[in-house]
Amino acid sequence: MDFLGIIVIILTLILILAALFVIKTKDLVTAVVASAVVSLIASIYFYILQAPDVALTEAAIGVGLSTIIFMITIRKTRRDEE
Amino acid sequence: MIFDPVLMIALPLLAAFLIPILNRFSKEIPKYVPVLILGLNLYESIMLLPYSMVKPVIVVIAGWAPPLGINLTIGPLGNVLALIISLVGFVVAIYNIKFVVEEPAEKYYMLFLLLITGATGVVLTGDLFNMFVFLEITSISAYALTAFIRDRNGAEAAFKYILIGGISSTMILLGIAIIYTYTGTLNLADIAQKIQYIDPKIALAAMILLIVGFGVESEIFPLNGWAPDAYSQAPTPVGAVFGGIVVKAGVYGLARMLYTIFNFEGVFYFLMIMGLITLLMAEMSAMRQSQIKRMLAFSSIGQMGLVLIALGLATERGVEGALFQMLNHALIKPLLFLSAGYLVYYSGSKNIEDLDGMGKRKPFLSFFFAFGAFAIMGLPPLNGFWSKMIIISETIRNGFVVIAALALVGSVIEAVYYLRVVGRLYFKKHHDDQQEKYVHGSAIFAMSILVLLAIVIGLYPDLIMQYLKPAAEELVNKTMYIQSVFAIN
Amino acid sequence: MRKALAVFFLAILGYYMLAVLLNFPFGIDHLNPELAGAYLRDTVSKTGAANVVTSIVVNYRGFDTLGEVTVLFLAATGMGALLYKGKTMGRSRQNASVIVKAGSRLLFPLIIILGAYVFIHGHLTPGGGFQGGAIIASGFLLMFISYRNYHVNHRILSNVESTAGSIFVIIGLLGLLYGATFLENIMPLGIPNKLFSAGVIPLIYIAVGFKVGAELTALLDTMLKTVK
Amino acid sequence: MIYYIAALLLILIGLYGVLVKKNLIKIVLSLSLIDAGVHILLIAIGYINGKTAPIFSTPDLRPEQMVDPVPQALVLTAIVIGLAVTALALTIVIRLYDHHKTLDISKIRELKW
Repeated sequence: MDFLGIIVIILTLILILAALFVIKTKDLVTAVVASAVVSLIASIYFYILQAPDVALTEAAIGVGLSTIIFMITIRKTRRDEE
Repeated sequence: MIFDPVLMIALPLLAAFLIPILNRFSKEIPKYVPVLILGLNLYESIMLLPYSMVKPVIVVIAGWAPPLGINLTIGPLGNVLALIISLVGFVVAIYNIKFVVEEPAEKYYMLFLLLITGATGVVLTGDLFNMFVFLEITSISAYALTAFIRDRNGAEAAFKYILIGGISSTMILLGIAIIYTYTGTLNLADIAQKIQYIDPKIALAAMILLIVGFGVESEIFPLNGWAPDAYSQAPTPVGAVFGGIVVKAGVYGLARMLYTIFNFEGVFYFLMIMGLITLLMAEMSAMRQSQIKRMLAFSSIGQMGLVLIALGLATERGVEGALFQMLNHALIKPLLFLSAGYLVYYSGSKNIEDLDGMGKRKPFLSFFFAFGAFAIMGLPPLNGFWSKMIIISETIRNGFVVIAALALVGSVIEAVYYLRVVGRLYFKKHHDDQQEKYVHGSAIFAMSILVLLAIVIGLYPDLIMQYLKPAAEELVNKTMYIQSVFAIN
Repeated sequence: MRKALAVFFLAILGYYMLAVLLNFPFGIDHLNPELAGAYLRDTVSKTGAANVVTSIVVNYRGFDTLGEVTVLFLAATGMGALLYKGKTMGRSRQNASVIVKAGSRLLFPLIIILGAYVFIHGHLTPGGGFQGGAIIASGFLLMFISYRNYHVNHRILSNVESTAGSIFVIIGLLGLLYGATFLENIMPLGIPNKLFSAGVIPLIYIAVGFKVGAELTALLDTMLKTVK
Repeated sequence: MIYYIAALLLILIGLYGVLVKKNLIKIVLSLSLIDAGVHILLIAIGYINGKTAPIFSTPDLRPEQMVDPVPQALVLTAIVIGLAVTALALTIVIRLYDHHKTLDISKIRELKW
């Protein structure tokens, strides 16, 4: 098991926990942040898997823009999951 | 050929991009752009027929021969469907000219044009991923158009649609991922050639994913929950286009996957059973509806069930019947929708009970609706009769007597609820008198075209059958499709 | 009940999907020499682009990208239509602190330049029109957040969108006119790894960059301006 | 291998959210989780051990040393399409909230679900 392999395993654990957190948490803002974490780790994955183009796109669109769109939507509606 | 068939997709896209600029000059221009562009598409698809009937026309894009680049593969089937799509699109675009749209009107015309362009792209393209992209164009414009009218429950219907549609497009993407993993290609003909070398279990998984994906647009039974709401909440012309065009693109995708790409015998029985369930469920639900547009939506699902039964026969005659039924449905359902839209507008209510006595006050509209109802029931000598007869007789000939009988039961239920509406139109007294409003000339003109075509096809079905025969052959016998793509190298 | 049913269904689904995936070991060499192999082999000599992904996205599968641009255009159009209020509303929010304001004014041009750099160099380095456009839009977002009255002209954005989209299609039509097929490369390929190379790829990516930037900016502005 | 498992789990978690959750924004978030899973899966499929990104940035790179570029191009397209769908879905969520003042899908029941 090399260094990169250990990092990938840690990242995967964080990814799964973040995804579960998106589903479980009652606070929508937290859920959106957790989903941004999922996108960020996906972006790191893409970089490790030799896809820098996709990593850049995921970072700009998945981590950046969609998070912002979700945040705006929550501002326009409500924050708590009833 | 004097033109390149890629113009049928490129020009509408260019026009849609330019509409915001044109709108600055005059608010009137955007209304006429779809009419012009779709008329041009109609002309192109007619001009293309003599070529595609001989052998599929392969259009290379960006100068890369398949499988390297994307290419359009326009066989008889694709061409006939493109013709139907541009014809219905053109007629509805004429109807649109005087249709009262809320602001921002130019966005409505843009979305409408792109909806039809997406469907055209789905039937013309010869590349799996490209098909997915065009399907997304179709469905995203459909989502937006469903919610277009603000004071209705459009947003709710659209959310339902976007939820089912979003999952289905993910399924298609997964299916594409599996197919690409094992065949290493995305070209439809190339996949069809290579699929036989991969493990059937894996091919089955990919096929299930793709059936679920295309099944949403083609309204197969468990996946059609979005349809009644979307049909009834969208603006009338859009409802007409859903029934006339979007469904056709979905069924084409499904048929292309099952017939050309995969070769599982068993799946056709499954398709037939699903078609039967779809038909019976939909006709029974249609019977119970009190709103006319919802009734038409369920009837549309039922018709698709009949098409699926015919496709499930997997014989040439059966596929011919399915295509003929699709053509008839594409002509008649918009007619019913457009006339029902005006009837709803005049009576001021969506309910069937409030249409009493419209036959006297709105003779033209009521005639159009009644004509459409008779044609879709399959009354001879109208066009619906021939296609239903082909499907039923072919089902019996292949030994599926029970299925044929149940399909007939479905047709009878259909006749009952259509006659109920027609009866109300003509044989009931209306209770109050509303203010008089005019039917717009463009709407009458659009509906007359559809009536005329229905009569002509009903009287001379062979006129159409000569084109449907090669189209059916293309599906049943896939070697020609595959060979023509590779002949280009 | 509902949850148990969902878990049961997903367990079956997951099992089958895992079974399918296990058939395909991770990381083995499986390139189809006719497709992926050919792209890798011939891209530099036949399209002049050093970035193979870019050349696939813009050239080999350029038609997909045209569709992709259309999808984004549709999303922006659809949002504009659905959130249309007749008259535009101001954003209701506080101005940010002086430090944030000064900082974003300083950063804004840098972000725009970075975005432009990303889409102009799409054929040489990772990145391209979509990434560059998204970066530009986030630059505008910074200004929206820090300046209450920061105003973008929707008419200009819509003009940029329309023009850039039309340029994409027109480049394609020129390929049809002067070459043989739609979107065909009609310009000299140049020397790979130079800025002026790869024929029409940079032109298309610049158009895409402008279009995506304008679209996403308009999209964010529309969303921010809808009142609660 | 771990990438496959991660992608699969993301897809399943997302599907679970879509099936079970009642909050509109949660449902849209779950849809984007599924999307992310599919994207990771596609890129992982294209990866080949020990090879580099498909960009000829230095002259000594050989085509044989590169990973499969096609899935990367597909995912690029798919990410943008996913953003478009998400943006439209959220617009509809805002509209629904304006009408009904709730984000609970079971309380918005004017049409049959």
